[in-house]
Order: sequence, then C-alpha cells, then structure tokens
Amino acid sequence: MAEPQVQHFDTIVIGGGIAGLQSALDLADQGYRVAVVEKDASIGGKMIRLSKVFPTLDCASCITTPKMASAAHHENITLFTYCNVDGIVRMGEEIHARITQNPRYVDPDKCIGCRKCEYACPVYLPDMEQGGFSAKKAISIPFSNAIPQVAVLDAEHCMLCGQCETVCPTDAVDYFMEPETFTLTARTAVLSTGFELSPVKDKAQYGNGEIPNVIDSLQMERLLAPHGPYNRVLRPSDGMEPDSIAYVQCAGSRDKSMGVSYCSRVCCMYAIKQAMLLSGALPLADITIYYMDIRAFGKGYEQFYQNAKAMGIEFVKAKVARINEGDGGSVTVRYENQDGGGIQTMDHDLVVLSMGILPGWRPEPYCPVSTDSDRFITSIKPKISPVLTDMEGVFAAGAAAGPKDIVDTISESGSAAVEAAKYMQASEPILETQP
Amino acid sequence: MILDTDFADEMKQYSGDTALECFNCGTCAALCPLFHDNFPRRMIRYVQVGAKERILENANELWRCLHCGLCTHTCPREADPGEIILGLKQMVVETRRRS
Amino acid sequence: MSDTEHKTDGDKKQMLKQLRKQRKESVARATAIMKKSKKEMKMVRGALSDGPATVPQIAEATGLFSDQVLWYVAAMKKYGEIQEAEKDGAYFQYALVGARETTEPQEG
Amino acid sequence: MFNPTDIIDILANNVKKTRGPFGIPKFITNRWWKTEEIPEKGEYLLFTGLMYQLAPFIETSTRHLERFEDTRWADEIRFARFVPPRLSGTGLAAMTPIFKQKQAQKALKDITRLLKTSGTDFFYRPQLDEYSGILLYDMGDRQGFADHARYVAENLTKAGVKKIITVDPHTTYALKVLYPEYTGETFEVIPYFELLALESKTADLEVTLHDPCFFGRYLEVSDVPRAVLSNLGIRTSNLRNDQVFTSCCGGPAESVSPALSRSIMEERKKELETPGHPIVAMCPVCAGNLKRSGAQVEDLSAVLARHV
Amino acid sequence: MTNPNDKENKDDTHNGKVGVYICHCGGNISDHVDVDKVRDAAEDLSCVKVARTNMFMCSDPGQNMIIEDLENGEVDRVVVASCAPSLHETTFRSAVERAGANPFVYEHANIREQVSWVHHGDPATDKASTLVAAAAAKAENLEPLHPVRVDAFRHATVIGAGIAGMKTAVDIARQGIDVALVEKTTQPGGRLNTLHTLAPDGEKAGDVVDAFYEEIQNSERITVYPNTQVNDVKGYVGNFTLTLATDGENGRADTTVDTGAIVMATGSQSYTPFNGEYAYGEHPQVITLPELIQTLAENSGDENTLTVNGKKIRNMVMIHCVGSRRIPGIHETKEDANLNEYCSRTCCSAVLHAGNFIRETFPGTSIFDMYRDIRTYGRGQEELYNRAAENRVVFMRFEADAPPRVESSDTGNFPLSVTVSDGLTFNEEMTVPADLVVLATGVEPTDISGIAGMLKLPRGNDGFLNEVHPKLRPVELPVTGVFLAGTCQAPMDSSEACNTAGAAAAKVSALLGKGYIELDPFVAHVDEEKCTGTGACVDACLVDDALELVETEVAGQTVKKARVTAALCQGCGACVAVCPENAIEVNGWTLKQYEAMVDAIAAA
Amino acid sequence: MTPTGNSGNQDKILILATETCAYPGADSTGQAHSSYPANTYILRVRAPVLFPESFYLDCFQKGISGIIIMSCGEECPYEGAYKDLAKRVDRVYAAMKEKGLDINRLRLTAICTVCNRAFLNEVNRMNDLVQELGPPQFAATA
Repeated sequence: MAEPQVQHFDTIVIGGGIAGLQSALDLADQGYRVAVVEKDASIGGKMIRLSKVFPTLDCASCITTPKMASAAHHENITLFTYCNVDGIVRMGEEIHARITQNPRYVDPDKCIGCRKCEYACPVYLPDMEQGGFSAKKAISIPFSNAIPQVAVLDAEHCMLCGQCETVCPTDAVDYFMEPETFTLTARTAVLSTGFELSPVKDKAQYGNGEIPNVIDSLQMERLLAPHGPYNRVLRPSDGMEPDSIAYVQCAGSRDKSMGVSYCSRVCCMYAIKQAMLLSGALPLADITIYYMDIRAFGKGYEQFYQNAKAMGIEFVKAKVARINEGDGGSVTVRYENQDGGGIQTMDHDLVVLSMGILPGWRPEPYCPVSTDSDRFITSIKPKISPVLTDMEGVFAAGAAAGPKDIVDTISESGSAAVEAAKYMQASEPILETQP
Repeated sequence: MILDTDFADEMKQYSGDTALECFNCGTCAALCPLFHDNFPRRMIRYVQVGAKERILENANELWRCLHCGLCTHTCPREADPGEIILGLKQMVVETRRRS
Repeated sequence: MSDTEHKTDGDKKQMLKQLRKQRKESVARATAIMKKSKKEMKMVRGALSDGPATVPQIAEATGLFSDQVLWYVAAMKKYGEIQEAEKDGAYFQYALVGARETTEPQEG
Repeated sequence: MFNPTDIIDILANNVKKTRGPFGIPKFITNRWWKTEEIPEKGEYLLFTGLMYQLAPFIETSTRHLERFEDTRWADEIRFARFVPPRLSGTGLAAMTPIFKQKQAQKALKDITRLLKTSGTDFFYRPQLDEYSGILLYDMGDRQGFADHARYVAENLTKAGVKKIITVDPHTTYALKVLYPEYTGETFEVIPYFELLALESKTADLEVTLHDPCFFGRYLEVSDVPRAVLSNLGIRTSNLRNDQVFTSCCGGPAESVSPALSRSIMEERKKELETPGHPIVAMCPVCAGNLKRSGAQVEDLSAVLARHV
Repeated sequence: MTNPNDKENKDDTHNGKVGVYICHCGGNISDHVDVDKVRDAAEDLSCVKVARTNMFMCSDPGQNMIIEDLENGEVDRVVVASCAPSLHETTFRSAVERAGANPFVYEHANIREQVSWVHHGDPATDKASTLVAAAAAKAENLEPLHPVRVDAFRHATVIGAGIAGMKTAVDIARQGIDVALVEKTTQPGGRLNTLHTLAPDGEKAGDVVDAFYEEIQNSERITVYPNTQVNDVKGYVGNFTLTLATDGENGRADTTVDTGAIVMATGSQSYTPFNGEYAYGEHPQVITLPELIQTLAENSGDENTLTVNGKKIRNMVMIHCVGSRRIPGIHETKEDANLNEYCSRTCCSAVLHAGNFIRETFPGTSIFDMYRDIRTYGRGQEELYNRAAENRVVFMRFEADAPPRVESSDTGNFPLSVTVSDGLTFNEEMTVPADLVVLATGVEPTDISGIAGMLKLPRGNDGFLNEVHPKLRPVELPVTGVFLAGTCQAPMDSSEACNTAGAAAAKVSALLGKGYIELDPFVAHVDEEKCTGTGACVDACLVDDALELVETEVAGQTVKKARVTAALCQGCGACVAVCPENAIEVNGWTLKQYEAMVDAIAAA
Repeated sequence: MTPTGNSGNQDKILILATETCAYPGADSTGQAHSSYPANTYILRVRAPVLFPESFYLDCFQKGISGIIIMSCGEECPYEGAYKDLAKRVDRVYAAMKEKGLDINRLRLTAICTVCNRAFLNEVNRMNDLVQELGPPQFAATA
C-alpha cells in the first residue's frame, strides 16, 4: 500500500466511537472531508460492544451498525483504523496530526473477512471483546460486525506457524509488516476519544478484581448481548445460571478514596437497564441494586427507573463497603442499609460493579489541549458551547469532555460538528449557492 | 430531636468540622471492625444535625473505637470519620472535666 | 507495507526463519499457550466423550479449575466444536458437536 | 464495658505522676539497656517510647480487666482503691512475671544489634527515653497528652536531639505526626527498619507480616519492612487485608473493652493464619494481642536478627 | 420538485438483459457451493444473457468483467452473487455506474453469509442457484432510478429565542443560511432572563444571553421577530411557508416567510405548585425556587442574613422534587394537570447552587435540604453537592410516600415548621423550625398546542415534544424538515440545550446547504392509468401529506388520482399493500419484483 | 399470476427480512458459521408492511410451505408500520383458516442485527413445522 505521506482533510476526528462517527457524519453531510482516526481495529467504540441501550431498550448494535456503515461508505469520510495518534499540533492555519498505522499483519485491501485464518490458527487467547469470557485466535476478525471486516494478527501471541498464511485465499497475511507513520492535515479537529471504565484493581474493598464472580458492567454487557460469550447469562466461575445478582453502584465514582470524586453519570441507568434485561433473561432471579442516589435524570429515565421497581428489581439504599468471597462461588457484600436496617451482609451468585468512567485518552503529551481536575478535556465555554476547547480549531465531543450517556453524546457530537463548520466558515466565507 | 447548627462550630476546636462532608453512605459503619449499631456513622450524623445531647447520652460508645483508621482511609468523601470520633472523645472528656 | 510478493519461496523461508529468531520471546509465549490449551481442550473433549456434562462435572473429571473449563467450553462452542445441551439443575450441559445429533443447541 | 472516663482519669493520673501509663516507675520497666553497649552520643537517638517494655504489663492488666468486664465489679473500678494494686502501679508490676518482662526486652536488644550491623550511628540515653503519651491521645485526653508530650519534647530538645529512631508504630506516629502539632517541636523521626542495611544471607522462608494500623495505614511505610525481609531472602505472603488495608489487631480497645478487643483479634488471627506461614508483628501491642488469641507470633526484629 | 423517475419509468419498459457474476470468494463460497453448476443453472434462465464466475468479484478484474459486458451492450441488468450486500453492494453499484449505466439496475445475491457459511454440499449449491435465479428475476424487472431532487429555500425558521433558539439561529446563520428567529415575548433570552447565576460554575445568566444577543442583533442573516407567533404552516421540507403574526403598537400584523426548515426551540416553564402543596399559596413564607432566585438578586451581600419578604431568614428549608418524579397512586396533582412523572433534571443542581450562594453570602442563614435522591450528575455538579455539605447545608432524606409536612407554627418565633422522617437519621422524625420554605419546582413544557397541532408534532405523555429516535435522530421530528432544540424536548440545562441546538443546526445546515435536497429514489410511484382514486393508499400512508388525492382531467372528466409527494414519502410501502388496483409501487422494491422472486424460488 | 404448484421437492421456507434489522441478523448468523436448514430463502425488504394479504396466500398457492416475517419489531424505522403489519398478519391468518391452512405456517417475529440465536430458533422451529405438515394443502372451497 503506497499511502501518501501527507493527506489533507477539512476535519480530523480522533476516535471512531459513536461520538466521532456522529461528528464525522454531520460534517461530511455538509460537504466537509473528514478523516476518522481510530485506535482499535474497528470503528464503533464502546457502543458497538453494548447489549441494549436505555431508555428505549433497543439493540445497541442495531443503532451503531447503520452509523458505522454510513461512515464507512460516505464519500467524504476516510477511516484510519488501528492507528495511534503521536501528536496533534497547530501549524499556522492547519492542524497536523502525526499518525502511526499499527501493523495488522494482514493486507486490508486483500482481506475479504472470511475468517479462514481464524479457524486455522491454533493459538487460543482471551477475547477481550467478550469480557475475556471466551476465546479468540491470535489472528481474528475483531468482532462479528466490525468495520472494516479485516483480520488482525496479534504478533505478541503469534507462533509464526504459517497456518493462516497457508489458508488465506487472497495471500493477505504478511508477517513482515511494519508500523507506518504519516501525517494528516486539516483546518479543524474533533476529539472524541471516549472513556474507559475505572479499573476494578484500584478498589481494595471490592477485592481488587480477584474475587470470582465479581465482574464489571461492560463484562455484563457482553453476558447480556445476543452474541455474547455464553449466549446466555452464566456466572464465570463455573457456568451456573445465577439466581441472585447484585449491582454495586458508585463502585468507581463519587469516591475520593479512589481519586474519582465526580459522578460518572451513566452507571445508574445502565445498571437499571441491565437489571431489566436480566429479569427478562432470568425471570426467576433476584436482582438487587445497591445505590446511594438513583440518578435517572434524562428524558424517560425516571419512568424507566420506576418501571424497574415495579418489575420487582430491588433497590437498596446503601453503598457497599466490602465484598468478600463467599461459599461455593457466591459473593458476600457488606453494607449499612440506609433504610434503618443497620449493617447487613448478603450473598449473591454474581456481583456487578458499576465502575465509573475515566477519560479514554490523555491529551498530554500528544496534544496541547487542557484538561480539568477531573482529567477530561476542558470546555472553555461550558454554558454556551461545551465542545469548545482552549486549542483553536479543536473541539471535544462525547465522553472525552466528561462522562455522558449516548443520547447526550450524540447531540454534543452534532454540536461539535457545527462548531467545526462555523470555524471553517469564518476562515473561508461561504460562496452563495443558488437557492 | 433538637437541631443545632452551631454544634459544628463547637466541633471545629476538636478535630475539625469534617463531619459535614459526610454524605451518609455508611461505608465507615459497614467496614468498622466493631460491627456495632451504625457506628461510627450514627455519631457523625448526630454531629451533622447538632444532636449533642444524643452524643453525650451515648458517649461511652465512642471509646469502642480502635482508631484503626480504616474508615478514614476508605471514606468516599474524605470526611475523616476516625478523626471525628477522636474529636468527639476529646469533646466528651473536656465537657465532663469542665462540669 | 512490506512487499513480499516478489520474493521466492526460498527467500521467504529464510526471512521467516529470521523473524522467528527476532520474535523468539513471543513465539515461545504463544507456543506455550497453544500447548497448554491443546492439552487441556483434549481433556475437556475426553470428559465429554461419554456424553454431555456440566462445567463442574467436566472440572471434576479433568481436574481443571471450573472457570478455566467454562472458558474452554465457550471457546470450543464459538469455533463449532461444542454445543449446549439440556439443562441439569442450575447448570447447562455441553456436548461435542456430532457426538449426539439429537441434542439440538436451541431450545424451543 | 468500663466507663472510659474513669480509665482515662487513672491513666492521666499515672502519666502525670510517673510519666508512664501504668504508674510503674521507669527504673522498673526500662532495664534492657543495662546489658547492652550503646554509645551515649551519635547521630540518631534510639527512642523506644517504652512500648515494648510496657507490653507485659498491659497484658497483665488486660487479663484482670477481662475477668471483671460486664460483671457488677466493672463499676467498682471507678473506686480508686481497687485500681492501684491490681491495675496499675507497683502491684501490677509485681503480678507481671519476670520472664515475660525479659522476653519483651529481647526485641529491643535485637533491634540494637540490627542497627549496629547496619552501621547506623546511633546512641541511647535512658534518661531521655520516655513514654510518648499516645494512649492519652487515643483516649481523647488532649490536655493530658499535650502536657506530657511537651515534657518529653522539651527534654529531647534540651539534650540537642534532632534525629530519632523509633521502634514501634504508636511512638512513631506520636513523635512524627502529633508532637509537631501539640508541642511545636519537630524531630526527624525514623522507624528503625528504615535504617537497616542488612547483607543478604539467602534464607528460604515465607512469613505473613501483620501491618500495624499506624505503620500500614497512617504512615504508609509497609513496603519498607517487606524490602528488608526480601533482602534476606524472606518472602511475605499476600494478604487481602494488609498494608494500607490492614485489619486491626484489636489492641487499642483492650483497656476499655477487653472482650471486644478479643473478638477483633481473633478475627485477625484467622486472617493471618490462612496463608499458613509464620506470623510476624512489628508492634508490641499487636504481638501481645495476637499471642493472647493463641497465634504463634514473632517480632520482626527477631526474624531479622536470626537471619543476619 | 423534480422526480425524474416519473418520466423514465414510462420510457423504459423493455425487459432486461441480465448478466450474472458469481464469486468464488477464494474458496469461501466455492468450497461449499459448486460455482460452475450455479453458473450453468443461471445460463439456463431465459432472462440471463451471460453468466460468469471470478475468484474475487470485488477485485478489479472482477469488476471489469461487469463493466465490459455493460459497455458492449451485452447486458443491461447486473446480478452479482457473492458476500452480504452490506459489504459490497455499493462496490458493484459504482462499477455499474462507471460503465455508464444506472446504478439501480443492479441486484445482489447473498451466497456467502446466507449460503456457503451455513449450508454444505448439494443443498448449498441448489440454494445458491435458486437465490441467483430469484435475483435475476428481480433484475429483469429493475428500472433505472434517480435520486429525488427537491429545491429548497436556503432559509430556516427558529421558533423560540431562548438559549437554544438563539444558539441554533447563530449556528445556522454562520453556515450562510438565512434565519427567521421567532419569539413570542418582547425579548430574546427565554428563561435565562429570570435566572441569577448558573450552576455549577456561577456564570451570570445575563452574560450567557449576551454571548448570543449581539450577534443576533447584528447578523445580516438573522431576522428577529419579537412578539410573534406562528399562525399558519404550509408546505413540506425545503419549501415551507409560514404565516407569522406579530403584535405591535398598531395591533397585529401578519408576515409570510418562505423557509426550508423549522426548528422548534419553544422551551419550557417552571412548574407552579397547586394551592396547598407544601402549604404553597397558604403561607407567604412558602415560595418556589424561581421566586427565591428573584429575591437573591435583590438582597445586598453586606447583610449577615438573607432577607425575604422583609423577614430575616434564620432557618430555611428547601424541598426537592416539587412537581417532578411523581408516582401514580402515591402523588396527586391539580385536576387536569399532568402528573409529571419525569425528573426535571436541573433542580438538584439549582437548589445546591442557590444554597451555596446563600451560605457563602449570608452565613446567618441556615439551610436544611430535604431530598429524595441528589442528582448532581453533570460535570462540576457533584462538587457542588460536596461544597454544599462543606457549607453546612444539612441534608435530610425522605421517601416518595412520606414527603415533608410544612405547617404553621409559632414555636421559637419561627412561622413554619417542617417535619420529615429522615432516612439519614435512621428514620427519626425531625422537625425543623423555619422562616422560609423553598420548593424546588420542576420544569414543564410551554403550551405549544397551536404550532404542534399545525405541524402534527408528536408529544409524549409528559407533554414534551418527541424526537424520532433518541439516538438515531435525536433532534429530528417525524415531519421531515422540522427539528427540535432545547427544553421543548425534555428538561435540560443550558449546556445541554446548547448542544442540542448545535446538533439541530448541523442537521439544518446539511439539509439546506446546497439549496436542494437529494432524497433516495425508493419512494412510492402511482401508475395513473391504473389508479381509480379509491383513496385506500392515502388512508394507509403512515406519513401525513405524503399521499393525497388530487383532481385531474381525464378524457374531459374530472377524476381523483393519488399523488405522491416524493419529498415526504419514506418508501415503506404501506400504500402498496392496500391498493385494490395494484396501481402504486415503491420504486426499486416493487411487488411485481417480489412476486417474480417468489416464482423463481417456488420453481426451483 | 399462475400458480406453479409444488414443483420443488423441498418444503420451502420464505423469509421476509427487513434490511435494517433481520437481514443483517441473518448475515451475522452466517458470520458465526451457525448452520441451519437450507430450504430457507431470505428476501431483503424495506418494510414488510408492503405486502398485501394476497401476497402471502399466493406464496402458499405457489408451493411455499412456510413464511417467516422477520421485522424490526418496535424498532421499525417506519413509525406505525409494525402495528399495521401486525393487523394485516391477523387478517392473513383469518384467510388462511378459511382456506384450511395451518396458521403456524406464517409467523411474524422481530429479529435484531445480532440476534443469531433468535434467528436460528425461528428457522428451526418453522422447519420442524413444515417437515411435519408437508406442502400447503388448500381446502377445496375458498
């Protein structure tokens, strides 16, 4: 592939999750040429990994896939997947982004996504796309609805046995690929670098991630997803169908002892959503949500919460203080019940930690854009346009600018697109087109 | 219950007025090795609402505290529950000595 | 990206040998993983050769940890080797594909 | 449960009179140094705070208190006539077996040896070594603590002491954190293990280290003793509740509620015994408590001394 | 409006010459499907002129086979049998286009994901042949199609000049599109004009309004219509005509505005408690949060204690969730009023913000905050809550079914007492003597029944406007060309309102930027010869005004015929199913094509 | 329209799959290489509301043994279409009863883009049914 060393666009979007895709689509629809740079091998971000989404309970994949496809097929959008951003700087009128294309060890132009290599590969590895609960191979398509449908070889876990190369019908496997760097230039950039869950390992009280059957909320998303690791909800220690499932809210938020004092904004609703999906999947199971304040603030959210209560999901006003390994794979939680029940302990088959949201990318040292004390990108005009950063021509959208649910992310992404367009209009007055 | 918002001021001279930062999550009570009757949150809550009488009535409870610091270490609001209890001990000792 | 198309087979073999040397560590790591999983998956297959079994039953039969067994079962299910069979108490049974055609994975 | 303020009054009175919590004169408790050769001048003052020395007396007093707790006799304690002979003063001293007192002194001797081996420039003067007053602070008697602390600090300052080696967590915390606040005097306070430079003699051994709350949580120095052990080839078991997340031994409650103290320490004993390795303590109070619950416990200094 | 499909459909009536191209997919297909057999079977089909195979149809040589055959006139309809259409349908359509043909004469047969990867042996080959035959049958019936192009006014109308409306107007105008900004009051600014400073950072509400005000006044592209309401709406996307009624000194004046898109930014209002709700209306010292905010502006900061209604406020109680989060069966409301089950989103932060301001400015005023859940969800908001605690706001928590009781009292010279069973104090009953009770009233939609009725805009049970889909099309209304921004959709703070405004502006700019709108060609098409004007299709149509009956002259007689407004048609086909004469079809997806496919399948 | 009768030797199942949900769902099943009976013919549709009652009856007349409408359900992009569709299907059921056809030969379902399991369930279930019932037999009088 002979990529030109420098490619020019109107806008560079960093991050191909739902925020980045929405910004890219809104700009491309206005005629701007957009580059979308994604660190993973597929676009789609966190949303494509979710099961169903609140408050409408529609399938996350069914909402994300069309946006992914529109972006992939849009004549004004170019996708750069599996790429690292080495630096974003302003040089005069332009923004320059130095990009490294990580080697897939598979030629994306030749690969037809047939997965023959994956079937042939003898190395089984934990599939982190499935919360680690199932396996992938050392060469594999990232996930079923990945875009592009191109295999990626994990060189760190490759035996170089040559099986994949032998079976590949298009000779796409290339063990000798090297990282390649190139530059993108544009007049504007949108930072839509998303979030990561706060790590379970940071919370000693909750067992530092070492207690069996204590999982995080994204892992539960996979258990609930229609094409999840087990195709049903089982507890990971031994495959039992859980009878009692608990959610521990604020497991990584509103907690200065973990360094995250802010509210992560989405955990209440995703826990309620998962609880509802669980009560559908396991009608006989007891589901408990331990919470301090239920933050069902969005459109239709409070009603969603009240429905969950009416469905029999139990809400216990308590912050779980401690989680212990119980007998026979069970998990014991200890808490002070704020309803006057005093200090209580309760056993569950499966405990989900509603971990908080951390920024997915730290701009420093790659990009001279400021972050706040919460480490998310600073908004210089939070009231009139939250997407404005302190770097000229650079805008932030979605969870990069603070925890946010999908609904708010999508509108903010549209807003970032319009701000970028405004910036470009100001530097180059629009020509009157015929009405 | 008698509410007294000035009690917080009085507490300031002991171990500070961090009791007000507590949002009553109960982590301290559930982690406390004493495992006893909402301790120490009950005491902290009494400080918040200024129920000094309640604290004095139950003052002996305070000396159950081992000052092991687990609650202070894990408090999500960094309200220093252990130090509040120590401050209450001081307050009780000094109140009794004065009387 | 590197162009290997015009290399002869001999050249390529040589280059691959070189690469294996370069990546000695990762190749060794991958090989160890492969050997372990190959052995243990064989044990899982063995445990299922007499008919469907639950994860704890497979763990009992193989001496593997039950979380590890479940991981293998999920993996082998994904790659078409194992299918879910009837439920036994709180656990599902798993069967080798082809071993019992009658145990359809899908419930009605 | 005993009436705390009564106990505080006894303690405060003792400290005021004898500079020790149990009213036992220092010449009785602090005798370990007599057999040691330690210079009287040097860079660091070794300051034991008398905690190791007092540990056997605490044990005796607790054993007796335990018998009275929640009986009608509990109330009687407030009548001072019961207190002096049994729970403090020379009577208590008399009831505490000599062998126990000697045992307790061993740690200080080991520490001296370890510091010497490490080439530390330290000195000891029994007249400067005092109880820190920490129990008064823990019990809420700020005034009593401050008065005593000022006395101790003044002595040290007068003697020109700037750098202090401590041997137990309570004294370390008092001198390092509380003294600057309550006396205005600031010393450089270093627990002894931070100064150890022990040559590696490869022991092949694993121990379970119990972090005292003050070392583990308040002062966050848990990794230092682990590093010292590791230098000698001694591994430390991973416990869920260790270092900053350590569990209490139950110690500080013993004067008020020995029964509560016992239930907590038994819980801790179980946790420490789970890995199945020898248990090592770093605090005379912890060691005493864990022993009382029936655990086999050795002081860190003893383990180190044996492998040097 | 032009719909080129109308014309061409009539011209192009010949049956197609179909070319079939079958992909091996490097063994992915050919390992399970006998590709040559499929080709042979295709060759036998009467409509098929050529049938070819290739290792990779998506490769350049594969695509070139199609282009050559089309250019030679060998074929004029194309079927490729390969992987899922989601992967390569666009690839092959553009190949067809490159050959100078219409891209819609292309049909895709999915013989990888739906055949070779799921079936094996002869059944796989047979099924592939059948699917190819079905695709060829459809292809034979395909007609060239062209995108529907609708001319559009490069002009948008924003209704409501609150923060959302102002931002939408500015953002659209900056894209070179003219904007009419319609405001029913005298002044832009909306509810921000009634606020003091804003949570969580304390910006002055006036400054936020001013950020847009000047640009709105000075922009040549923005025309502000104060004291104005929309009186009438006609037309469809790109081509609306609005009648605006402006109240002036000389009475009402009407203006007509031609506009391409409409943005609803009609905002919301504060809930008014009913008489007796927490003693509101019965006691002068019970006020709402907006009323408190008004008085905060009047208080001077040099006092130690807040003064309200001339009274020094020593103790103040604030009660959350007044007029929000009501639960059927537990809460009651005024007759005919909405129960307001939703959370009003902004009140928690507003209460805490006001509380902090008071505690920091008037330390002599104590505050007791009674809440159900504290919902400081946003950036900087949890810190607001924390700061309120540091400021010694005393929190008390109540259950939905046991709200605080506000009563007149004379104990200790306090006019009011508020009693609550406090969850934080182990459910003890706490009584707070108070000088003032402030009710954190929620948000309600403004009355927009007029315009919503005219445009037939859907509103939820809560009275707010309903978007098409909260994630797929969050700022669009089901009426194409009508968008929404800000709190007419749901409660939100000004940051969030501005974000939805920006998103709406982005959509409007993309829609109107070119001066015309290109819609996909898959819209309903009426065969006027067959149409007998039954109107069944009009009744079945799911979109208002996409179909209508119009009178035309046929052979000197006035008859009714159905007419499609292509700009409004979504192409769902609801009309197709009900036409007794088979006179209406969806272009590109005709019933006839489906029947041909079924015939091919049945015949196999 | 000429009924072509049962010229095939299979019991054919016609699947009308919506292009936004069910059709990609079928592809997803293919990507997972999950096998299912080959007598299934999937037609991509924008919205199944397009088909009149007669279409279904004609299909049976032409020899199709079973039809599964795989819609988007409540996630249908065309507001109101699903409701209309459900009503139409009820009318088809009535007509089927009149003609002596087992109404289980027609099923209305919702399949999402990644509903592999649900897709397989539906297909297997319909296949079991048509294997049992055989080709459609119309009652003598219509």
